[in-house]
Amino acid sequence: MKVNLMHGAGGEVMGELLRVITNLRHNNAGGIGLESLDDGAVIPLNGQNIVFTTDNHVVSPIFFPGGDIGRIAVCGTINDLAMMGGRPVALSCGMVIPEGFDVADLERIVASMDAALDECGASLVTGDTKVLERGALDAIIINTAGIGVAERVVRDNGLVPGDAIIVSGTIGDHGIAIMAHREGFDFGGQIHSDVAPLWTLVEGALATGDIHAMKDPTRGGFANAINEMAKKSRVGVVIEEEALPFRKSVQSAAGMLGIDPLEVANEGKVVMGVAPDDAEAILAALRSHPYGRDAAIVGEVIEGSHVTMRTAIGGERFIEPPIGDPVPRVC
Amino acid sequence: MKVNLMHGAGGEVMGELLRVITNLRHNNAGGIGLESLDDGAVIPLNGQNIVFTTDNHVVSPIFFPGGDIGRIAVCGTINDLAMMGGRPVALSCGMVIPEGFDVADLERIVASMDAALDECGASLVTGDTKVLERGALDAIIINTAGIGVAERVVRDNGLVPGDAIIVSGTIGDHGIAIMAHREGFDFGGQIHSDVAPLWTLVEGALATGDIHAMKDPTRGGFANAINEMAKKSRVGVVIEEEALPFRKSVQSAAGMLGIDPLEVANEGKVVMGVAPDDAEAILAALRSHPYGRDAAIVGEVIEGSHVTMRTAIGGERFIEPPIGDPVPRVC
Amino acid sequence: MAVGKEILDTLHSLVDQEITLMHICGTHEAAIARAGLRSVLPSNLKIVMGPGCPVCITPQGEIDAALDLVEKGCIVATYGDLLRVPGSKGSLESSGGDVRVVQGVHKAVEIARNEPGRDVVFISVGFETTAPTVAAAILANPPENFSILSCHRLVPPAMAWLLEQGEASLQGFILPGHVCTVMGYEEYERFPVPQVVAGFEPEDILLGLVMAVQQIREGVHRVDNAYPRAVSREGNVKAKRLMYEVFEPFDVEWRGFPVIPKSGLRLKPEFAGYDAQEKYGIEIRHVDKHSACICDKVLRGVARPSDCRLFGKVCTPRTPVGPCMVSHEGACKIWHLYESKRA
Amino acid sequence: MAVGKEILDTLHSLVDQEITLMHICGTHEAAIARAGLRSVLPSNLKIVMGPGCPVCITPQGEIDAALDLVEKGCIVATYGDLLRVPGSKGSLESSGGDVRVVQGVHKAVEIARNEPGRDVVFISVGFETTAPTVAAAILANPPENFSILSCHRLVPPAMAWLLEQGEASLQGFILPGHVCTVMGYEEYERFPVPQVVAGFEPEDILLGLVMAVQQIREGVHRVDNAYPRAVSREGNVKAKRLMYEVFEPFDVEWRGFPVIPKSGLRLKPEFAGYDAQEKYGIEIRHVDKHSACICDKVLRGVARPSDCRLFGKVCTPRTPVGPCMVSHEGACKIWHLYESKRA
Amino acid sequence: MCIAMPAEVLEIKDGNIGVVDFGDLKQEVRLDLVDVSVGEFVLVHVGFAIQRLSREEGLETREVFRQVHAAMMEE
Amino acid sequence: MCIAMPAEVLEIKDGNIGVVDFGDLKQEVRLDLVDVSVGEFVLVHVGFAIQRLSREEGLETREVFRQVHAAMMEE
Ligand code: SF4
Ligand code: SF4
Ligand SMILES: [Mg+2]
Ligand SMILES: [Mg+2]
Ligand SMILES: [Mg+2]
Ligand SMILES: [Mg+2]
Ligand SMILES: [Mg+2]
Ligand SMILES: [Mg+2]
Ligand SMILES: [Mg+2]
Ligand SMILES: [Mg+2]
Ligand SMILES: [Mg+2]
Ligand SMILES: [Mg+2]
Repeated sequence: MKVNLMHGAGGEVMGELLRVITNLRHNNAGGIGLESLDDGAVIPLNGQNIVFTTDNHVVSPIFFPGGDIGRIAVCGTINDLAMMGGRPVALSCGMVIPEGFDVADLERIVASMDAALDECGASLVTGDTKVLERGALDAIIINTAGIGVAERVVRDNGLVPGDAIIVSGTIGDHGIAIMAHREGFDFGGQIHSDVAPLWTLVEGALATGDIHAMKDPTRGGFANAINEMAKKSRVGVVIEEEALPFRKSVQSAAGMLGIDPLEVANEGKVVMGVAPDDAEAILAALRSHPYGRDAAIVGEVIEGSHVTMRTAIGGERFIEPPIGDPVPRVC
Repeated sequence: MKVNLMHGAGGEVMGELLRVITNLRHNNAGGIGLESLDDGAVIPLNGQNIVFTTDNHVVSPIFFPGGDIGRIAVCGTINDLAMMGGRPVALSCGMVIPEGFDVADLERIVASMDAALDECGASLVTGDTKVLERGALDAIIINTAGIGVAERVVRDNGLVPGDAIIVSGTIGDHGIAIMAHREGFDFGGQIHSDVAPLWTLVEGALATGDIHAMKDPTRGGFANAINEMAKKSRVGVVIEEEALPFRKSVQSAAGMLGIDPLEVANEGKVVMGVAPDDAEAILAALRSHPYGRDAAIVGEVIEGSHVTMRTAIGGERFIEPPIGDPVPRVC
Repeated sequence: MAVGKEILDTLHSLVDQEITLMHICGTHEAAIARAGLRSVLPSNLKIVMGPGCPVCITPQGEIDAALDLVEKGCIVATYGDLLRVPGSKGSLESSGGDVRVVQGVHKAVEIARNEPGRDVVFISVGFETTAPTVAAAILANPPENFSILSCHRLVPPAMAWLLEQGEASLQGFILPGHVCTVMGYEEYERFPVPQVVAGFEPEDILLGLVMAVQQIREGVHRVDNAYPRAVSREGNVKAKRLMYEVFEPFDVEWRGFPVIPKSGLRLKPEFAGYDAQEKYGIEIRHVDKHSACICDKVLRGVARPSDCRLFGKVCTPRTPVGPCMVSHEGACKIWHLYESKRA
Repeated sequence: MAVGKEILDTLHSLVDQEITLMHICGTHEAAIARAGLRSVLPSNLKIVMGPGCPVCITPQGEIDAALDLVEKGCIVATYGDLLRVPGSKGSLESSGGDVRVVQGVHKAVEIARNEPGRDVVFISVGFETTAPTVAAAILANPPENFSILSCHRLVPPAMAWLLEQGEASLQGFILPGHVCTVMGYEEYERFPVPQVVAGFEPEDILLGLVMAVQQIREGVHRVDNAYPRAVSREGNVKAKRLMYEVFEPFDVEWRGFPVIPKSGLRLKPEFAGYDAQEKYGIEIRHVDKHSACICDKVLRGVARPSDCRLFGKVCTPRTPVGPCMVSHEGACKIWHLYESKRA
Repeated sequence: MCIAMPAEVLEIKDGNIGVVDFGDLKQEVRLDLVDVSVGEFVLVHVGFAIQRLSREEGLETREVFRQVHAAMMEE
Repeated sequence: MCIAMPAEVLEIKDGNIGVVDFGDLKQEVRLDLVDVSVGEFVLVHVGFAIQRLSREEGLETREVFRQVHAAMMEE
């Protein structure tokens, strides 16, 4: 069998590939390991919970409205640490650069990484760089790994019936911004990626109430994240269509592109399941943070399985994890 | 300015690129940071020295006599941790896979990673996978980052005049094996990469005597590693040509290819500077380990600067860090 | 949502018999699925999907022709919809060729203008809504390195064919709102069956259903317009004129159907220079479908996806066998996504 | 190392005057540098490098011709040595074309056989050591899609030219051991200057120096052979015969030199089908050198790299200005690597 | 088939290019198939305006539904 | 120029292909330019044997130096 693009797009298909890649006997260092496929691993060291995570970042274009690959590379890992309840401490950075890449662009990327680090008190402490010959690689790839420390570890599988589902802001901003750019729709700066480091946002929420589960709705979007959380927690989730926060411009663009904004990546959002009694307080905490102003309670955890949506018209339908990256459609 | 292949090949040229990439205010988490360009960073956490390092691995061919990219990806990071005195605890793995890659090959790679982990008691606990479309990427890229714990941190800049320079075995095996394969010289299985995880070897040496500095002679080979160690330590080094251990087959191949085996990568070797009184004991400890059987004392640290070689004929010359990847030559 | 609820209440109060309606528009199917409309309809009112998804009805031979063009080194410009539709040997996405997703035909022309050294072919699929946009582009004198592979289809001939078969027990049709935006609905008045032109908001569709049920209750048939803000009886006259200036109807096969007379659009001889088939000597071959796939029946409204024995087993959204499983609007795909779990 | 030390002692005991010898072989230079030989020689014995590196003496116009072939879409097969040599617009390595490093001409022929749809051109550089291997390959009927860009040079005409200039005060020559392996040394006997054929082990070179110094002390000139295990007076007769069966001498420019009569090798007319210049209409243009680069003087033995005002400043191994800084065996590069710090 | 979205015409350039607003999102569309003025609404499909909508109906879909439903019920 | 390495001929195939040993490293080389038998030594350049070496000299370079040096000194 050959790897195809669907294998990289999240969801069930990706799961098959992950089964191959995670088929290791040495997959856990005494805490939460690779087998959990959570946002990160946990390693108990000397009485502390060390959180450890990694992501490869490839994004086209590398500079886009609202951010660039450098900001994504830092935020992607900061956010995975935060999703586990981890305060980000240190990042590594592995760059693979195609021959011919502009050094001035590299300077911009690095400055952008530094700015993102500045927002959450983490440092990039170790790195590696490879240059590949023209033709072997199209665009820069940045891997970051991160180390954090968690007072209390939060999993993505801790949803409990009755929990309120909260998203920290508008959905689909990053994915639609990128998709539009990539497919030659020139929206200029009208749609901005939401890429942002979420640690201080999450820190505030953690201090406010009981968060049962968290996940960042990146690849595969909200649809994928909520399904993964529900499936791993062995519960059902009901989402209220009318409660979902969208930016109007993103909705317009999604309509034009024929793409469901629930299925595209967010890079500055968290989906959480929280104890119902704490939901309002946590919502207020999120909304008091610049990255959480549009936070909303969008659904509820129920017994059962599947994620369904109560539509505006009163209907009910499934929210499925997407298969493959979305493609613009006209019909 | 554009990035070119020389920027990725180590040495002075790479240094220029690194100045751009490491131009960060947030580059240190309270210990040893990016600014040191050592084999890894050190983060003091709760009274422990956490060692943290990363490497991108791109190798062509991905399967070669003596190993594969999976083994290299694990060993490369294990060894960087070991070079800092760190016991490897946990690894992350970021794979970037080109569309069309054979899943059976992936299985082989993963099994090989597992086997390397097995040799040193570390686990691969977190990962990420991206699939790039055909044409955007030629070959699989594997990034690993690693966390270790060091009782005593060893730097690459601790050489002291009088130190004995030890290499843990024959030089150039990996680089010559790869180079030959890549350039279409068919040596069959006559030359094997030395790729190996060195923690237990290093652990034994650390327990035996006073190691002032360590570095693994990977990219740029022994020539690069010893120059970096000397420069950072502000000392000179004299190498005895006749003491350098080479496999005869590697020497023959290097002769045929017109390539200096001192300038190509090793993936299972360590270069160390040790207190002269401990040199013999450490040498014995290394030689008692399967990966250290050909260890040798190859030189001495002196006051001054530059790395020179006392040649067999009694002459003296510089050993310089190579510029760019070596290329086979016929004249 | 008060209006929607009101219309829905009206609908429930009106349906007092088993009624099956067919829509012939992928966008209707997508809207119905997205709003979960079927879950709130009266239980004796069924909506089935006809041959209204241009991806579903594009025969494999036309995809193969597009792949032939890729192989000849052309830049193939296409709507994203076609990207993953399987031909005999893979899809445009997996072809490894220079395939560009475009928003519309004008963007394909732009590519041809910007890369004069390359041959650019636009895979021109779509019903009457889309064909006029291509006609406008052709009439604007695109560069010589531009051409189209015309795969257009017309709705009324397919409806006529369906009605002649008489297989499906349909009480009426929901007409495709955007096709009618362009074409008006005069030409549908010849069909002796209740029909309503509907838009694409859930409320639009509910209104359309109410109107159709009313005709059935009254025992009449006519074309009602539930989408008056966009559709008039005569449609967009200018668009129709441009379309017929450039294209002419011809007999063509639909995926799942036989050759239907005058149901396709091809370039008129005077535009042969823009005809990729002529230009590159591309032949469209008939390809027999997978023996067990009942897409044809699904598209004709005489079977549901779940009647297919491949459905959800051999044929899934990831390994689609028939076209109905490929398109986002394909009946089988939508059924799989939104309905299979309910079974 | 006892032998080496013994020979070295002999050398020290023999040199009692200022002596400068020239070698004309990049491999000699590399061996001298690698062994740090200059550091152990008597201080009044100097060895300078002449035009013996085929990379250094290949004019920029020939690199440009290779780049033209890349641009025409040919597979360009070359020794690694040429990869980074700058032409007027970049190097083969940075050309982005299909450039393959090969071990020898036979591997380039193999590529042509395996990829019959592609044109394969071998950039055929080298002295008399290398030219016979190419001749053998040509005589073995390579496929039609194979050809060579002949950039070969002959040593004796360059030596003759050097001696005619009389600029450098040289007491003798160390002759290139592997050129003489093929050619023998009979044709060098006409030069009225002490000469010794030497091999490439440090001891070989030391032996050669001893023999040259002996001739100088004796006030005689002849060709001595310090490399008898590989070199005979007549050389490899078969190799010579093949070489002249395929190639014929012609007048050609060397980098740093003017046109030297009969100093190049080109394919004879009967092999024109394998001549890339003929086949692709490639012209070799003369390119003026950087005004301040004194490579020509360095190669002629009248200046040292450190005499160049660009050396180590504008011109470094990373940003080479002249060819002597490009090749591994280029005098300026070797000087930079092994000697600059000593200054 | 045929996704189409209503948009308001903000500007007309070079005769057949319109700058339209889809709702916080401006885009250029082709006007080859319609005769339209600034301030009017159009229905846009594959980058072309395919029909003109009346301004009120473009702005207030909900109200339109109400009216059509009411009218129908009165019959 | 002209890196060349001595090697021992282990086998001869198809007339002009030799399998040679460079010292723990076997390789195929072309024999077009020399007449040579198994067991003899050759000097190899760019994949071609360019000359035959006597077996003793191929094996014992050091001894060769000694002899040449000694002979020279005797003169
Ligand atoms: S489920 Fe698949 S095979 Fe069956 S009718 Fe649908 S598309 Fe055809
Ligand atoms: S240093 Fe550079 S410029 Fe000067 S002679 Fe040497 S190659 Fe030419
Ligand atoms: Mg995550
Ligand atoms: Mg991660
Ligand atoms: Mg992430
Ligand atoms: Mg590294
Ligand atoms: Mg979590
Ligand atoms: Mg290292
Ligand atoms: Mg590292
Ligand atoms: Mg490493
Ligand atoms: Mg990830
Ligand atoms: Mg160290």
